[in-house]
Amino acid sequence: MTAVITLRDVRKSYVAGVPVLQGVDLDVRAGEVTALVGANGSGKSTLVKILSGYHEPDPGSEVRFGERSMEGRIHPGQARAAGVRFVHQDTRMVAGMSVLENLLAERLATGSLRRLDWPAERRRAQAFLDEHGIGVDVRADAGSLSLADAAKISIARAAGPESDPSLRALILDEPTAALGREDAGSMLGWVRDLARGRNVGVLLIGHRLEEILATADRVAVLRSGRIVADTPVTELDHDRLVEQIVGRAIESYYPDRAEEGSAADAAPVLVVESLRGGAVRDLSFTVAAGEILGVTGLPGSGFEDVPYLLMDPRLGARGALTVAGRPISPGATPVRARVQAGLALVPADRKRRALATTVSVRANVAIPHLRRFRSWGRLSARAEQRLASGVVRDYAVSPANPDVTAGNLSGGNQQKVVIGKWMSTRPRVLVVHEPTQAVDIGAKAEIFRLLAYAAADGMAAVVVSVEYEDLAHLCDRVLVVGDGRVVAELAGDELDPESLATAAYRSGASGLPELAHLR
Amino acid sequence: GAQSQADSGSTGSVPAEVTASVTAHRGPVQASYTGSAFDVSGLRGKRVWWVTQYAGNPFLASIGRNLTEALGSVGVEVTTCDGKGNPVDAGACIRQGIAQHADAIQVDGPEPTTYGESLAAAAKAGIPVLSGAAVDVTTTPLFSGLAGQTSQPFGLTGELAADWIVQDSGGKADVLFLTAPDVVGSVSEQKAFAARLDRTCPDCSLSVKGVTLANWANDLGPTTSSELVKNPRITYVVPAFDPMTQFTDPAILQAGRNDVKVVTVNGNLPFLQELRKGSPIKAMVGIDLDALAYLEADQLLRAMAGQPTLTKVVAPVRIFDKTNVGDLKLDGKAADDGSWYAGSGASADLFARLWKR
Amino acid sequence: MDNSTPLAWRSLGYRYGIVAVWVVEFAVFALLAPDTFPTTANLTSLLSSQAVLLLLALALVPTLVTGEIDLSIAGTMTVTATMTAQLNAVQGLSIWTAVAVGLATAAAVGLVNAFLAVRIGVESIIVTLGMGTLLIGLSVWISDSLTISGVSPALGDLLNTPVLRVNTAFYLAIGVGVAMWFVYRHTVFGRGAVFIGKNAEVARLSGLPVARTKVLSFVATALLAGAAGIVVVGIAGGLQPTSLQTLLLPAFAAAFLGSAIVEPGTSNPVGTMIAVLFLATGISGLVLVGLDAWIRDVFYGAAVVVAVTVSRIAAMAAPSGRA
Amino acid sequence: MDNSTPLAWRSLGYRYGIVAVWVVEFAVFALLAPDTFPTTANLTSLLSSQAVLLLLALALVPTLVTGEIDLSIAGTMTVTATMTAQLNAVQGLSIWTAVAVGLATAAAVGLVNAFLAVRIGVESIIVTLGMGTLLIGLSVWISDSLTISGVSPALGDLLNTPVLRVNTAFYLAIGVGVAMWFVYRHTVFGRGAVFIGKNAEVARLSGLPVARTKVLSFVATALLAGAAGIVVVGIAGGLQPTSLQTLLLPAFAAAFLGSAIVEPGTSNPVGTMIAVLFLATGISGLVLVGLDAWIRDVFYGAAVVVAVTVSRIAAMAAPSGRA
Ligand SMILES: Nc1ncnc2c1ncn2[C@@H]1O[C@H](COP(=O)(O)OP(=O)(O)OP(=O)(O)O)[C@@H](O)[C@H]1O
Ligand SMILES: Nc1ncnc2c1ncn2[C@@H]1O[C@H](COP(=O)(O)OP(=O)(O)OP(=O)(O)O)[C@@H](O)[C@H]1O
Ligand SMILES: [Mg+2]
Ligand SMILES: [Mg+2]
Repeated sequence: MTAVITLRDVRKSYVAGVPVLQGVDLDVRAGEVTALVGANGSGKSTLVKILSGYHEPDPGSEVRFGERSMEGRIHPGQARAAGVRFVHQDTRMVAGMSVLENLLAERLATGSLRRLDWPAERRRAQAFLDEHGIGVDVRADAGSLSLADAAKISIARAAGPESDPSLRALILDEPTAALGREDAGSMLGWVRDLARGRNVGVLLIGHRLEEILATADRVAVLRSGRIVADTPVTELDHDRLVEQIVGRAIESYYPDRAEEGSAADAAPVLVVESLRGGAVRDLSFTVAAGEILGVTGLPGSGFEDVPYLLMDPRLGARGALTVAGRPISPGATPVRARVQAGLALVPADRKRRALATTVSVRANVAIPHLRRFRSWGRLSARAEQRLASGVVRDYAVSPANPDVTAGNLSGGNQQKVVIGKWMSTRPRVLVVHEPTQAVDIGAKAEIFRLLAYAAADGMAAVVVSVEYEDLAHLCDRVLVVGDGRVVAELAGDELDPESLATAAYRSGASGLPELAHLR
Repeated sequence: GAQSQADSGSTGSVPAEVTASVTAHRGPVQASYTGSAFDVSGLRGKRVWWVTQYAGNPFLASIGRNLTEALGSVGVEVTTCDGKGNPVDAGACIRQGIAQHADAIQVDGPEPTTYGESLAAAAKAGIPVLSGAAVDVTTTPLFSGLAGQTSQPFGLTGELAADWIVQDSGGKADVLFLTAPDVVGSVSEQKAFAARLDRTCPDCSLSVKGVTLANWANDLGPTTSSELVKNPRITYVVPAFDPMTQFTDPAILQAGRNDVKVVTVNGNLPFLQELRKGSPIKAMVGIDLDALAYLEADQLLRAMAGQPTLTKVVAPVRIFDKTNVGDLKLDGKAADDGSWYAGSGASADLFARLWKR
Repeated sequence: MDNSTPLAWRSLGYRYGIVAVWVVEFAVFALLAPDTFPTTANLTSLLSSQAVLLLLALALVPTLVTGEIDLSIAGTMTVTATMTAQLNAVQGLSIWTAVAVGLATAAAVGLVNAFLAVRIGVESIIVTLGMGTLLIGLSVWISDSLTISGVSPALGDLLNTPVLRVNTAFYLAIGVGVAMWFVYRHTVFGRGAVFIGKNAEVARLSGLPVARTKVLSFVATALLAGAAGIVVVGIAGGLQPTSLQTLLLPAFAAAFLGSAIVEPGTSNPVGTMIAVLFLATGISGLVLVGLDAWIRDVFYGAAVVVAVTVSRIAAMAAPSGRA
Repeated sequence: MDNSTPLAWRSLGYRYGIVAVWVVEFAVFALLAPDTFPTTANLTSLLSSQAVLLLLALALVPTLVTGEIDLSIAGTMTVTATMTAQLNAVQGLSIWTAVAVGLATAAAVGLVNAFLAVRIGVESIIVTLGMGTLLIGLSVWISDSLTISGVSPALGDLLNTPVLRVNTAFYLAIGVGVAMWFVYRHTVFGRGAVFIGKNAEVARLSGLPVARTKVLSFVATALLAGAAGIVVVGIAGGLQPTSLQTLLLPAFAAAFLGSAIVEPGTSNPVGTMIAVLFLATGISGLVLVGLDAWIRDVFYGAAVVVAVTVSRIAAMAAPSGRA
């Protein structure tokens, strides 16, 4: 099989003396799916951004698209001309522009003065989305899309229409991070067929190993800047792959929780009564101290709105909330009062809602703590430094320097910072939305362990996620939301991934996910 | 204020005094001065701080050049400081002058009231401050703290503009006068214009519009054309200062009015050139900037020599129109040496005789 | 929110609401000054006087669209005008050569701005602020601190010729605006520029030529500002270099007001042209009603504040509104 | 990345490089005008005349820090100055009452700006641009289009009293700047404000009082601009209301230049004060060297462009620089 992309001794260091890539050799062959896995910060996205011409590789690196070999910084045009297309890690569609224009982005790249025949483009684009079963109006504001739809559209956009013969290679950096298992499954299945059917070389990056194992033909493992293994999927199983990635075996990903019973009859710290807003029609539940409650459902069922309805008064939710005994009016009480009451939210949309990317990790971590000081009291830089270093250490953020600009961290490390930031406030109730998205297998286990630890310490947690596997293992109870209401509550022995999946699907009227309304 | 159109039907008449005044002021100026001779030998090497309201203003710039020349002739050196159009920088300039122990400070443009406090400081330091080209000194008493003042005769220029129009129109003109309400001189000019018109021309009508300095570029055009539309009988437009014509003249064309005559004041070179070319500018009341500068110099020297200053002296003015603009030598040099008024170098000679070296 | 209704049709209200306000404004003045305001004479002369501000406000659009800002337009306008006037009236070059040199100067300024803002990465609002002041200084130097007059009438004749009683300069400005509307609404380059303005990062990852587009935009802005300067020289036949700085704020007022309408949230040519004429209508009306000069500033300021606020409130109320 | 050394020690170069440039500037003028420029008299008078610009430039910091911008400062300054002067000199109120009313007016302006920009959500650059013009108009109305004179000397005496040959107004301005430095560097409010300026949404979801902070910032900006206005009245003794507009751009030049130093990328008080004095030094020097006026504009503009560009290049070279 011919290699559509050939990498030889590719090196990159953003800062002199701190190599990120230390000589990567990799082939992406036509007609097969090559997976690239590795711990957070191992350099996957960096590699992608070198291929897309966003970053320049260090001299001596060799990159070939088919036969053509690239010199120095790759011009985006060259990549496009060579038929190499990208889906970058957490790049949303651009809000304020129509989906249509977001779809046309690649075309806009030509920058010519050619006329755009809007009505025609619209028809073509609409047909294209329908072709991929994405139920979105192309004239809708892209800012109104759910992360899931956005992800699907960006993959479809990169692949282009069936008719497009120029496509040679497709590079996907954690394309399914925001998708539910089933959406992810179907999307990756489609990617796989695409590789075979159109003889395209696919480079797939991700942290969900079962997806990788199900989709890829070969799995290359990136560790400390080198490819340490490049194995046909047939010779791999989950545990061996994990070992290759983290360099050691992880005996269990999930902490063994204390007896559920004990938590359940503890006093409730979070009481939600008939919460209404967004796609949520009527939701009531309580979470006891030390309890971990899971909330899941199908995209559009409203479950992914729950975290924000709990925290953000702007969404004007109705109903009643009580956090650690303090009554909170969902649509009115300011965020700061909720934080003071002990409520903390880790949003899924990192760049927009969770992390200020232009400032240091330290500043990000310090923010929720500022309120601890008398509002005009002098800040103690030392205390702040101690706090930040603590988080960086406990969550194994790399590089382990609180003064790094947050935006320079890898996706997963950014996620760790966000979780650490909130955990360090020792909240009474922690609401997390997709806590382990983009987080590598080792860190994932670590985050779960810390959640469990905090719970054992009396914190109540609400984990909103589509990761049935994780929910089943981590939570005491899981609520399955359908059409804005609780349709099932599973706990104890009946709580396992399969029954969660079935419950979720029974709830969804049709298999076709609708739009999530609040993003 | 506008006045009644009561007997607008009757044909106007031109009072003799008007004709006389116009003819008198069309002719060349006689360089004359009431000040007595005095000794300036002791002033050689003294330093004068010249604070200009805004260095970008060609009118003031010309005064600056002439002042430097005038004082240079007796060995007094001039330092220029730009007030950048605001009282803060002007104040800073005066302070710097005081700090540098200047022997006198000349402030051209700003009204004395807008730097009253600095005057106190100067007084403490014993440095005389003189005002120029700000308020009409023929009607305004010397502001307390000032050692002297000079200016162009704002009132007179207004009256002469009125006279020319009355005569040109045979005592029957509808006039639009454009002022800059935030430049007090333009208001004095307009008041005098109105009064004169009132007295000499019962059949004339006057409407006044003000456009603040900062809005000239944006509003003078629309304001002019709108007024012309509002009152189509207007055939004379009088911008208080000739730089305004840069914006009014195009507007007059755009209003499709080539019957409108522009009469304005100052006599900056480019607008006299316009006048000669026969643009909408039909008459110009010119101010002898060379003389004005020498008057300032004279006051400064007197102040520095401990002589009493003359507080009502103003620059000579002259009416230019097609009858006499042809005789002028329209170039930069002539613009600065008074050739158009009392003759090239007239002021220099006049004061050379008064300043005993 | 309802995604099934298209961008273009939703929200007509707040996209074109200002036009309604404009009509009201017009009606009010027509009532207050019935036999002067709503006359052809008044309106045609009104339009004829707007060419310069139209061009200057339109000049802001290309940079604003790409998320940059150019505060040096007044300076660029001044230096172009001064160059042209000086070369023709004083140095005696043919007016067309002078115009060409003037525009070349403008383009050069645009390139310098672009180099500093795009290549070096200095914030454009800062670098262009400095550049503006610098250019005024240079203009005064070029003109030798004198007012320039005696520019060849050929230019004036070209720009002042009335067509349907409105001068050609106005049609020129409108023509430019319409061309820009087409570019920014219907061409690849234009939509690309808007895309870059919304999110340069994603645009760059999508392979859009961000740097190139921004450079072109700075040059376009400078050229349009230069064109405005040349229209000034042509219409006035002369120039006092320091007299044009005060056009900076009115131009921004119009451009900002324009960015709140037609395509709210994005600076756009049609909105900008409407804004210029809306404000000019007010000025002219106030003169005819015969109010004090100070009311003009109050109107100008209030118009911007109110119009933008209203369109904002409407936008929030509209189905697509997002906090 | 050299993670061991804290950011603070790295990058001293581009954070305080301007100070070096300042020293050079000083040396040059000391050479060109040895017996006038480097004299106590000159320097003290230089400082004494900077109070207004210092306050006006510092006024910009609070809004710039929170990611907003206030173009109405010149208007606020004017309306406050006019109010105070008119009430005291014309209406005969005691000067201190007049000052109080003036500042109250400023605060009110700030609240209106905040309401429109924060609650309604109009872009602050637009709403304040309009507000500025509106306020100038109002000021002219208040002053009845006349130049106000005869303000009680009590105010002037207070502000002009020399201490170590520099007037109290200067110390006042510096005092304000230092207080602001403490607030933005060492208090919760200040740090919160800075974070809000970097990413308001994250700040909001982290429980920072975003709206309240921004409102306070707008009011602070307005009050400082008002204070500048009162200093003008005090040190001038009279006022011509339309004459203060030309201070808008210099104030922004200083504030922007300041945001490129000391704490690059964030508007900050210390940098702003340094910038004001740096620029003032140049102007003063040029006057003494006796060069043409236009050179001042060129210097002013070039200083901003060069200083910011240099500090930007240095920032990129510095280890913490980002792609
Ligand atoms: N712009 C940048 N400047 C400096 N360092 C950077 C920059 N971008 C990434 N890095 C560093 O390079 C290393 C690799 O980052 P990269 O994003 O490639 O990791 P990754 O493999 O994609 O991790 P993840 O799985 O979490 O996305 C990280 O240590 C990160 O901190
Ligand atoms: N940026 C866009 N994204 C999606 N659809 C668009 C876009 N621009 C135009 N369209 C669609 O294409 C059609 C033709 O575009 P066009 O701009 O001519 O419409 P329009 O009504 O003229 O819009 P406008 O009045 O704002 O110029 C419109 O009906 C609109 O729905
Ligand atoms: Mg990554
Ligand atoms: Mg259209």
